[in-house]
Amino acid sequence: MERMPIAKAINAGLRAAMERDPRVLLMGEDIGRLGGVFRVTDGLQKDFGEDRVLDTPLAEAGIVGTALGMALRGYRPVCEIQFNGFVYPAFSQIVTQLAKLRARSRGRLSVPVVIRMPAGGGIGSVEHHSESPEALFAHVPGLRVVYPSSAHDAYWTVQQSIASADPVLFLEPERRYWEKGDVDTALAPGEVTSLHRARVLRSGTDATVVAYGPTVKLALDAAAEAAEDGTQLEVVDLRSISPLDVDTVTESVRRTGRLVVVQEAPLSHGTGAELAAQVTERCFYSLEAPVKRVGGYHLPYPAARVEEHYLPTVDRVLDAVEQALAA
Amino acid sequence: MERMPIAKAINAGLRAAMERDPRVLLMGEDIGRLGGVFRVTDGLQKDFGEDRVLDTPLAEAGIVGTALGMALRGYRPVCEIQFNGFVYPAFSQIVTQLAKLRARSRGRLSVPVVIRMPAGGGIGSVEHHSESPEALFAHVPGLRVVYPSSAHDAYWTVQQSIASADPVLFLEPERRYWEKGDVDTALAPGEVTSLHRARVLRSGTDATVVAYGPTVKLALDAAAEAAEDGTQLEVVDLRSISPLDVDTVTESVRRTGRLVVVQEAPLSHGTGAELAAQVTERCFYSLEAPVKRVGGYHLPYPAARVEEHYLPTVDRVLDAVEQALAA
Amino acid sequence: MTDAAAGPARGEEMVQLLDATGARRAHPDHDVHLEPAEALEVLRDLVLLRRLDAEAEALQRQGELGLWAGSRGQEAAQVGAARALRRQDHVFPSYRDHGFLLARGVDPLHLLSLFRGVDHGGWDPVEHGVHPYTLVIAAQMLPAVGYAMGVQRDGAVGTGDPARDTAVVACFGDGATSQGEAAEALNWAAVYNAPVVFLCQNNQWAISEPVRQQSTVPLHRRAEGAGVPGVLVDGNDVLAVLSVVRSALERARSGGGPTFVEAYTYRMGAHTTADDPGRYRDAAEVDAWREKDPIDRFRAHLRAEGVLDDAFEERLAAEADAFAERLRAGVQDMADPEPASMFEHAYAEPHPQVVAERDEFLAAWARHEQDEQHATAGRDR
Amino acid sequence: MTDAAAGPARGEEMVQLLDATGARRAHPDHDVHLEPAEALEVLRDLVLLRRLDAEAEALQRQGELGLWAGSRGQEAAQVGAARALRRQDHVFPSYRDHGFLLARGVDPLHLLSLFRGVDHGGWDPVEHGVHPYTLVIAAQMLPAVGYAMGVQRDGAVGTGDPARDTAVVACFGDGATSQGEAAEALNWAAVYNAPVVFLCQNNQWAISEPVRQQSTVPLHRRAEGAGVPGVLVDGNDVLAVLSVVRSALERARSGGGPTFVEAYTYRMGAHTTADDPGRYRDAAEVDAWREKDPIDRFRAHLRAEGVLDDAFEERLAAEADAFAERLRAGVQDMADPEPASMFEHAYAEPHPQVVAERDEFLAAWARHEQDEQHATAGRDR
Ligand SMILES: Cc1ncc(C[n+]2csc(CCOP(=O)(O)OP(=O)(O)O)c2C)c(N)n1
Ligand SMILES: Cc1ncc(C[n+]2csc(CCOP(=O)(O)OP(=O)(O)O)c2C)c(N)n1
Ligand SMILES: [Mg+2]
Ligand SMILES: [Mg+2]
Repeated sequence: MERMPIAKAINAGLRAAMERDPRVLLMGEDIGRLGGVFRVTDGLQKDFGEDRVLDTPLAEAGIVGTALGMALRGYRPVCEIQFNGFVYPAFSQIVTQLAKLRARSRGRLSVPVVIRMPAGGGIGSVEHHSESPEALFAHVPGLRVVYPSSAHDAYWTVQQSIASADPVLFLEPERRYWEKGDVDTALAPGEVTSLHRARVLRSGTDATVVAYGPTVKLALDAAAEAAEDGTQLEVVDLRSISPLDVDTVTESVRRTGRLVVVQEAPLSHGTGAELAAQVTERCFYSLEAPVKRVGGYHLPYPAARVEEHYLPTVDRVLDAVEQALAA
Repeated sequence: MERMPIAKAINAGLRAAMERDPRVLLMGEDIGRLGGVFRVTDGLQKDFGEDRVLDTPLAEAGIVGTALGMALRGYRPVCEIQFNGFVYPAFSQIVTQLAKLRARSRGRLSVPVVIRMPAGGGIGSVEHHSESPEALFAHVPGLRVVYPSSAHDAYWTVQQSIASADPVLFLEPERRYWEKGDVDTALAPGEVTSLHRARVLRSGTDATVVAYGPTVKLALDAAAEAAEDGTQLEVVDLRSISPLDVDTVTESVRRTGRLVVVQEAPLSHGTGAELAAQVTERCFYSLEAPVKRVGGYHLPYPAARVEEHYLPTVDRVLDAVEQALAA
Repeated sequence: MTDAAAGPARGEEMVQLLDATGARRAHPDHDVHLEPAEALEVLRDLVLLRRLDAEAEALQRQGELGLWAGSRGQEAAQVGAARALRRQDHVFPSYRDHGFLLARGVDPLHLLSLFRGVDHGGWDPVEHGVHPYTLVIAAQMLPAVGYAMGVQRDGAVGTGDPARDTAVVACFGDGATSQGEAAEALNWAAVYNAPVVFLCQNNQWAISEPVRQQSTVPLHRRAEGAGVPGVLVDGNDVLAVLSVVRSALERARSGGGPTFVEAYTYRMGAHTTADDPGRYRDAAEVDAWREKDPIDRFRAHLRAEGVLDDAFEERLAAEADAFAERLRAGVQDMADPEPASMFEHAYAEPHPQVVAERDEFLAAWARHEQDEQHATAGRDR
Repeated sequence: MTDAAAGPARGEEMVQLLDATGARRAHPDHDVHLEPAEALEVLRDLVLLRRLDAEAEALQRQGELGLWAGSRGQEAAQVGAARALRRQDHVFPSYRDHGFLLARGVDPLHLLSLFRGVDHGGWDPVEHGVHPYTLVIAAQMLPAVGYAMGVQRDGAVGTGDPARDTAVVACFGDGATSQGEAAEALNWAAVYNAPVVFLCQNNQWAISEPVRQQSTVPLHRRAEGAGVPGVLVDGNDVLAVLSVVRSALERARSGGGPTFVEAYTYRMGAHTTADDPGRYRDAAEVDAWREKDPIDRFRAHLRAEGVLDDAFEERLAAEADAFAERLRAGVQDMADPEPASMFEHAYAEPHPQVVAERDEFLAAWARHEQDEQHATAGRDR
């Protein structure tokens, strides 16, 4: 068991994957000498060389498109998109090529490309650095979308994503990069939670709060606060957005009868909507209240000095819980 | 009242907008001399000249990006994306620029750009010509998304979209391009249904079926078939995906107690999910069954000879209705 | 007559080894000598490719194919380039590059299945070294460069071993050069010195748009701006194309880096069977290009050289007829895919949403079959 | 010493009117004569711009700004180019082009509000003819071309009326030239002959990546590949930049079409205050460029010409101090925006989702205020 921040855990996970498999390559802007703007790839170019850690030209379509080509040649490229707002130049490669090549070739081609990117807000940054694009990828068949919330999960899920034969969008909660957690690096393969399983982080009986990535901490804080008032919230960390582990969530909701989903992304067509639809369908008779969603507002992400009002807060989560309990 | 196919109605709507306002321009690939691959812009370059109907280089980012610049200079460009699968090279311009410029400039800049594209499947086409990307745009704050289903609506909504001060993604149901309908071109402005209102196309008491774009016909056919068995379905045409007219839908569901949403797009994070979440929240106590969704499967759009099995059918709609009624 | 008929811009030197009459021309950097047997094979490739096109067009008219994107007029560009390939090379074609498929031993029925709507191309990309057709303009170019970067990392460049050194070909059209991704691909290839040949078939048209609407600069010059040397070659001269592409591939394999080849040619037919070129181009232009027909030209050359005789022509005609017959029969026999097969290859590892949807689909299917049986049984009674 | 310090590639001619010591150089195509008063104004612009940078950096260190992207070293490129503008011209800046803002009369507090996180830039883009800063690399380039196409349609090109003919400037960095959108923008400008000047400040670095990682070709040559004539100018020579950009703007305004200007300069500071250049570049390189400082050079020139004296320097220093003081005070006084104001400008016309969310937000806010009051009242009792 080692204590380390999430950024460091991803770094360690990348290193482990690179040591295990010489076909694993890293590609991105400023990931080599600089070690990435968040230092997630710190030291890896020094240790693995410029042929395996590529500082690329400033072109995201280029990064993803050439990664795809390398994957066709048997490599396992891990792309870094410097900030989530800069993934869109690569969108055509992701949606029309990466997501479809396996189906297009009827299984003859594999494109095991991982696309890592910091996501979510709360770091007081300028435009385009703080958004949550997971829904855009989760809507696209052929992709997998993973969004860990803790150092331990970050360490393991990045390795599992690299090992996956399918393309994976790997979102990293940027405002939690420096939060430390215990990482059990010594687990045997069979002991690691599988990539797409949700995890119950706290048991409770009164309502289920589902969160993922940066909002998990919020959900846990809300649960702690609610407990002081005698309300027992169950907290589920989704960990994966595509596929969604709806089983774990419904199992919880069947017991609690109430569900609140917390995300940073705008609500419309978001993960909360998908969960609400699926959980309501499966638990129609055990739900005591409609699913409540807490998320970003339907606005372009605002300036940094307002973002605390834009993002979900413990208060908003508790408000939603209260409404669910009142129903 | 004139009878014309949808493609012709859009053509007439574009012509009317261009006649009314010299700042309206059309931009796209093959829209001039050829009149577009679906002939939607047929004859417009001949009548309005190459300065107002631009055959552009083959570059979608270029089309949308320069359209945005022209809008800043006071023009009202209408871009054609030849097929929905080719909008992704323009995604960065749409998501990071077009959607945000008004907010970024605190209302000082307007970018009244319309992006038209054929969408939906069922035309027996090759890859990338048959998808339904509305959810990707509806998730993005700052955009509006419109998807008419009839010639009359197509005629008017394209003009309303052009008149809108906000950027509008205008989806056209490609497999319905040649279906004829009555268009009342003589309405006074006040008589035209507003751009983002849903419309009840058929009244019924047993369940509400919500559809939009190409699935509206399916819903109407299903309702006709159900009526033979004595089931009265209410059919609502959404017409707009962002914003969603949830009021009209909930009003209907309060009466029928049941809701089925029919879309061509994959379900996950789709419009059906959003409607399910919102309607369930608002009508929790009047819903007799969970909202059912019928849509494309979570697969890259399949080859043409299988698409009839991929797309929603009348049978699948009726199955969903049956399940809703059985609950 | 429009500019496309007039040939490349003045001052642009175009590599040519056969003039329009098929007479041999000398060139300071390029030469190619084919043994008679190989020369006749080239003719055969050209003729079969054209026959494929004619047959597919007819099948589309009969409703057997959903669509067809023809290669007529561009045979020399494709056959010449394809002949320069080695076994280990890898091709990233566009949607009109049928000549490459034939040359790489792909059963053309695996191509016609795509245009019939049975699949997205039935060939094995690994076995044949030919990537699936890419329909999103220019989207194959960056993957081609990435593949070439992988080749480099495999140490399969510049070893001097002709069975090992590998090059990649990215095929695309004139219109494709306008896409941002095309520019990125050229730049990446230059920056990483990737073993890739960019083969641009400038067939003068991108659907209804002539090449002057795409660029103010000859296309091969655009590549030079990106750091990739450009060569202009007469795309209707199969020998010139073979020679130019062979040099470019050799350069790539030896570690010399990327080359951009602009094959100046012409799309003789419609963009696809869904297109109506009468709306946007003059018959005179097409007529002018008919004079430069790549097959007639090569045929005249072989006749003049005494390599080709009537007996061979007859055998070839018979072979082409048999080939066409096989295509027709094969397409007509082509079964639709099992509907449930669409669920098979979306993901390598099961995705619960897909699994659930497949189960639901199969259940509905079974219900439906039962209903049918009931209905039939009912009718029987 | 790395290649960036050595200057442009051999054989690349760079327009220079002042050498590194500030001595005047002749150039066959370029010359510029400034009256003493204007020359001193230029110096003032350079000095205030540098002071803005220093002050903002300090404010960031003190936590008053969230981030700062410095322009130190690039003053001549920005001030020289900005001075070539006419009132009616329109600028599409990147995020480091503070010199343009000052020149266009934008209150620098409207810029600092962006880096403080109060807004995304507080100036009026229409009033000042300066588009909001664009942070997505190269994303301002196509809109700039489109704006220029609008200018054409307005008939504001080639009329000969100096108050009417209009040009557009698109600013971007060396790294930006790798983006596909940059290539598209150049091509569109060429195809439509748009009145736009592409001003590339090649400051040698894109965060940690030197320009050789972006391109194998000098940047202005890339533009030529796209059909846009390229000029290389010493970006640390304010007179040369002024002259080259002035010609390019004049060409654009007169209907001559686009030009690409590569201003060869250097980013003396970190990429932003979040960056640590010590991790990737040598102090020696920075030292070498310090020798070419654009302000020292211009100052030396003005001294040599007898235009600048100590008295002016003193007045300028005092003005800069007052300017800095105003910035400091202004930033410290800058209020956070009203939280609910974020709902105001997402859409021009009401969007029900936004309306509902705003109402919910305001209700929660009111509840919250009430709770606070209750709490306070409770405490009072
Ligand atoms: C990104 C994208 N945009 C638009 C299209 C629609 N489209 C299909 S083919 C074509 C023209 C392509 O021209 P060119 O690159 O010259 O190739 P050619 O068809 O002449 O072989 C267009 C616009 C597409 N397939 N992909
Ligand atoms: C599309 C996109 N990708 C990545 C980034 C992150 N990023 C911000 S600045 C920068 C380097 C830009 O270099 P250059 O264009 O030379 O401009 P400079 O900062 O030197 O002025 C990068 C990679 C971004 N802003 N946009
Ligand atoms: Mg072409
Ligand atoms: Mg730079």
